[in-house]
Amino acid sequence: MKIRLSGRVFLSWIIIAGLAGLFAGPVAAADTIKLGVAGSHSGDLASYGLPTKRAAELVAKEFNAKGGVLGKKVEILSEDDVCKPELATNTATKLVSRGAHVVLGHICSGATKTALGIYKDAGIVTMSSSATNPELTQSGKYPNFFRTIASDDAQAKLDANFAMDVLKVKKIAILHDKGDYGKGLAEFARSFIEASKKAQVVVFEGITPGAVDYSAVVNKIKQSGAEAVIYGGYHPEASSIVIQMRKKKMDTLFISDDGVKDDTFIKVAGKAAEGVYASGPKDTTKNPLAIAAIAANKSTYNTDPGAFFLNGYAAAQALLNAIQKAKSTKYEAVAKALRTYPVDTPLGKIKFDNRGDAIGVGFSMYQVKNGVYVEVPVAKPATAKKKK
Amino acid sequence: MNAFAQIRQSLIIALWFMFLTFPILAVRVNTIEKVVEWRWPNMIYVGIGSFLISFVWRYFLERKAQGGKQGTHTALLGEATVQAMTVATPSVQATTATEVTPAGQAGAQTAKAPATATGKPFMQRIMAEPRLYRPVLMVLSLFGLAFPFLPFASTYQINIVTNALLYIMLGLGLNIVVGLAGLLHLGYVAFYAVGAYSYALLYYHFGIGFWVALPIGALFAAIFGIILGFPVLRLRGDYLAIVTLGFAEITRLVLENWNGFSFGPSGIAGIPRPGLFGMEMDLHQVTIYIYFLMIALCLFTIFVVNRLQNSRIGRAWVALREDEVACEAMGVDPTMAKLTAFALGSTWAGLAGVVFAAKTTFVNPASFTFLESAMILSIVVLGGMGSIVGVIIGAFILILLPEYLRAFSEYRMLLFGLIMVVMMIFRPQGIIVGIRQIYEFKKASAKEGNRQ
Amino acid sequence: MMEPLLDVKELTMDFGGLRALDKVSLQVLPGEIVALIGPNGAGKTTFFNCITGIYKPTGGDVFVTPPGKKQRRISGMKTHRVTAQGMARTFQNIRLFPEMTVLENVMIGRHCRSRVGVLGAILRDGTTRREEKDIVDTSYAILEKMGLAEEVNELAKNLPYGDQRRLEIARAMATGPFLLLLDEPAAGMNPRETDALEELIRRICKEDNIAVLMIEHDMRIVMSISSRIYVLDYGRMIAAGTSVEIMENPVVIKAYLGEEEIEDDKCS
Amino acid sequence: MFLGGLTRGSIYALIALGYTMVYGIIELINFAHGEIYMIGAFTALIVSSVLAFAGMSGLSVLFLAASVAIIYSAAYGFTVEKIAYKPLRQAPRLSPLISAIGMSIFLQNYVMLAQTSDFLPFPNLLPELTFLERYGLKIGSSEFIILLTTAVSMVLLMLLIKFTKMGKAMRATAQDRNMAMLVGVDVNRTISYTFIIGSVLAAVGGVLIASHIGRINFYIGFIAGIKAFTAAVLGGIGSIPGAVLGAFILGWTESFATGYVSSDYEDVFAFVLLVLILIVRPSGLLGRSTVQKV
Repeated sequence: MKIRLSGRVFLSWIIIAGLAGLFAGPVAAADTIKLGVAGSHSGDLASYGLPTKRAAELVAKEFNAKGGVLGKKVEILSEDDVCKPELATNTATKLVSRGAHVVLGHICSGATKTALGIYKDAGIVTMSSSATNPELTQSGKYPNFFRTIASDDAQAKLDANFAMDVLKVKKIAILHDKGDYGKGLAEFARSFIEASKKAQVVVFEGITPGAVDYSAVVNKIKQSGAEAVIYGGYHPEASSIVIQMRKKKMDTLFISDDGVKDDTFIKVAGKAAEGVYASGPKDTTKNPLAIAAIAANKSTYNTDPGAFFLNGYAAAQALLNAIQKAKSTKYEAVAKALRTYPVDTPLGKIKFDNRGDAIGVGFSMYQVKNGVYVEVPVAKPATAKKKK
Repeated sequence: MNAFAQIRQSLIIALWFMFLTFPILAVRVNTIEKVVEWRWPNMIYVGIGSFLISFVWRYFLERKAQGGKQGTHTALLGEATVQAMTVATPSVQATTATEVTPAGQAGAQTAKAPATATGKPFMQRIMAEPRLYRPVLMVLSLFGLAFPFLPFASTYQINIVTNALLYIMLGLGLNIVVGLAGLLHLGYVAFYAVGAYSYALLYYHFGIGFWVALPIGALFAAIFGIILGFPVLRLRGDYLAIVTLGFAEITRLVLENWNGFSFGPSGIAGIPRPGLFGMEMDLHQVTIYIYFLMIALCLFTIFVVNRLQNSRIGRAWVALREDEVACEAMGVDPTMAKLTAFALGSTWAGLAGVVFAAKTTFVNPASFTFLESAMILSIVVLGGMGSIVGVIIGAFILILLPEYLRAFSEYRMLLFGLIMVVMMIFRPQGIIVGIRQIYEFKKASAKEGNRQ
Repeated sequence: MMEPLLDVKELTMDFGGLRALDKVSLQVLPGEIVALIGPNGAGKTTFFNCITGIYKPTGGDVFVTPPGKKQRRISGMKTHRVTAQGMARTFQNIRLFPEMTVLENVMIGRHCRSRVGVLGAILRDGTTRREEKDIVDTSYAILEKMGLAEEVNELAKNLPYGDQRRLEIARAMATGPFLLLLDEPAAGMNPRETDALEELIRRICKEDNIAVLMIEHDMRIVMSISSRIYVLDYGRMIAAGTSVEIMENPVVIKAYLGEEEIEDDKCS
Repeated sequence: MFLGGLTRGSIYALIALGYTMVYGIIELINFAHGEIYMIGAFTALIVSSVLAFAGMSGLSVLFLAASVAIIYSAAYGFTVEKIAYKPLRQAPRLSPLISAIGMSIFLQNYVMLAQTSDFLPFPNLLPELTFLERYGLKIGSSEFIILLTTAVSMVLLMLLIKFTKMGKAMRATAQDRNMAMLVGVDVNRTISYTFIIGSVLAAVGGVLIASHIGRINFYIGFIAGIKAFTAAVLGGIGSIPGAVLGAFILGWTESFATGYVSSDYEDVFAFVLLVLILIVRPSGLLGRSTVQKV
């Protein structure tokens, strides 16, 4: 009995382990500065991840042209996590194993949270171009995390204040797409509004992406008599909601976020998009670096920059610059450098506060006018005439 | 059917598929830029592909038909598959052996029989020969033990292998429900989630550690399973499938929307990895530690499943799968049997869930979608329903291959879908056929066993 | 007179509007071999399904009296409970567990006579091993009696037809019944196999003193083996008595001559 | 909101019919059915855009797109049956189910990889009915058309099943396949027809809903499929009026629930309804409880 049992255990162990071993493959190694780039490079969120990857490659090229960093060439290690937490661990460990010195990524907050634990243990500075979840910097759980994009709460605050102070609305409906990004934003917006007491939240609802129709929700907004809708989420849902609202001859103002400040939204929603507000990263079209970066992207990849391109570009620059300044790839040194030395990026001159948020990176408000997003001043009342 | 007819038929099929795939594959419209992209090459690929495949398809269909007549399962396709995966062959031998070796429950009577039973694939007959597989096992075992310390075994390597081990556990768990008891369970991931969240929440609220959470998570999952099982298990097979699917979706949606409870889509972060007497370990060490932890858990799972399989209860499950009416008429309480299977399956999902939470240190609903269930199911289907080795191999193929062939990871789900269909049609019993217990009786024992 | 093992009182079964069984009464005494005959579609199998709890009868009562125990009402009881009471059946269209070995098929029969649960199965303690041993022995003994000892490790689906029929009986025997319900055991057998079967049934009845109630079309075996015969037609019990009485009964003759259809029993 | 429910309902009905018919005839949950609907929508999108870029417009586009979509959905339905289900007629229940799930996953990813994973805007092909203007906000023209089409196709289906030879063959096969075969019904052909008809209805649904919502992606089939199945079960799977009834009940439940309770749990309601029905009355509202044959 005893023998037989141990025999079986032994046996099975072997099979597992054996198979395990046979699958393992070799790892590359060379004396370069390894900049890991992790994010969704395939799957349904690839459009959010690839721009950052391209940006990183451009920056690397640029640095290498100038003789690299600390005299070493910059090497890009790019890994795909499809924005899935469970895959993000693999991606992260893979980067660590391949000896990445610093990591640019991840794209989605969920994946980032998963991966950060691993980078933290491995002592690797990580900088995201798009993970906006406040907890990442505010919880203090991740000292190794930096980002070149403002967090959701900042954006939510902007949206909320814009609605209350500029548009002077009293009744606000808040919608979100139940997603990490959208829902987080919506809840911050609600808490700000409720705290400020200047307006009341009459509807707070999550909508189901890809649902048969949103008329129920739209009706609800209508009945609630909300003057403005704040929507946290991405443009596909936003466009269909706006379309349905306009179809129903509702002139409720529509305020949304970065996920909606995307030209696709305007093209899809068409006429309905007119007058829609969306907050997005500060306008950098005047910034020569930005223009240069976009031009480089166009010439190299012959595509539009795409989401978070400039943030990615800035992040890559900041990281490599920090290594140069720190004269080392050691965790403490790099982190310190990031916090002390400002760096010129397409987003302007930025450095990082102790929590890891970039100082000087923020949002401004845009409105669709004749089929394009134009910046609207946040300070004085908006010129947009309220269709009342 | 003569060659000419064959070719004509294949040509027709090829044309049909070109017609079929034309709009989806050959045309792509960009409604934003208002441009149409024509991709004619695809059509050619489809044409040639379907032309060739149709031959293979027919060939195997005929094979199967003949096999059916003889009432014996032709292992040919299986062997082909196995050969194709270099790793599989030795291990196949390995555990078929474990399955042939009687679990010794029948005491003196039972002894290993030369697998002479007709209709057993040639391969498996070899496997029954200790001389043939023992040395291979030796090598493999040493390799497995040494694996994490080998030069090329980077943190990443170990990590993904651990991942595969996790899926082995899930596969074996689901195998109890689907493979043995024959209940199509499409909501398995729900119990996985229960396990993961129990650890996450227990830690978050009460700071409970991994080792305590492990059994608790399993227990919660089991309870959840029983609660779900009671009303549902009276339903017929296909309804059961859809209801479990429904339950899984409900679970996910609740996790997504009930912020107060589960922190919604932003999930719970910073879950500690399993500790070892409070020892400080760096990432690499922890990974190795988890690797061995998983190996241990897998062995435990294999051990338990194997015992159950060859027990009164295991037999009842199989009988239930084979013919529910007859099974009940033979005095087996189907509801009870189903419930046990369901509860046990859930328990393992729970265990795996806790490990998952500890391994990724983060849980959010995104990890528990229907596709996850589908993935686990296809592991079981590919490997062979009711066969432990099969599930192990299935997990390694389906989890590791996409990792290593990154280019092809895009096609992961496509492949899973395909596997389910193809396996069901050509080899429903999976790569490895679960072998039934074999008994041998010396006349003496028979006499003494005889009650007259 | 002695207590009947099986006592069916005015059993009635309706499917929607159709009345499949109409006030059917039947008794089986210890040591008896009783045959239930009747034209196709007369409701014989339905009768079996009703008394074994696969269908829930719409009316009437079914009582069993296990030897040495007192009478129990089993109408409406779940099938597996009925089997546990000591009434085992076979199926007209063979329903073995094809992917299981012959031995395992029989071992399933022992399920309701054994107790070990999940924990036992995992820990495999003394009791479990003893029980398993007992299950294996008993099952093997039964197979020997049935002359299937050679094929213990064969998959059920690979057995020749005749053996499959016998295996079904063996499986039923394994549940330790006092009454065996056989649904057309001789169907599709050649004369030689039929004789062997007849012999077998007699032995079961004598040696293990298990009473037998069987549905059968093969009049030869029915007439020679059964101590009493019931005749069912269109859901009604039209006659009952010894073989001689039945053969002379005009009603029965009419019922049989009255039907030409060769089509299968609808309830199979 | 009532109308919203009605619209949802009619869409679900169009898909649910496919499920119910297939189930009625071969007792199989055709998981891939939702995907057929999705493919219908995609084909319509592609055709209509191509035509639109070619400068065509108006009803002609609608009809061309719709008919092509219908043809293709039918073709896919037919092929799926031949590949994934026909070889498994005699196999144990589990096999065709698993194969069906496989098919569904396969088709989803096939479309995702071949086309795109993000939402595509779907042109509103349905004409604006001016005479509805005076009812103003009461009912939009797309809702109106959807309801109308659904009603018409229901009636047509009923007639087809009741009076045509094929309809009789279907009912016969659903009753008892072997008997049908004995009395000379070409079962394979009948089954193929069933799949084709189901797919056609799904395609119609696809075109309508797509131009109603105005955007589609590869995943719309899955949820819609499950909802439709829920509807079918709700009304009693195998029964055609049942499917329609169930669809409307589901539609109303959803839109009232999202309206009055909260849209946070929009999909949950459907699933809860499904689970409850299956537990309380597995045979559904109009379904006949079948006696299992032994």
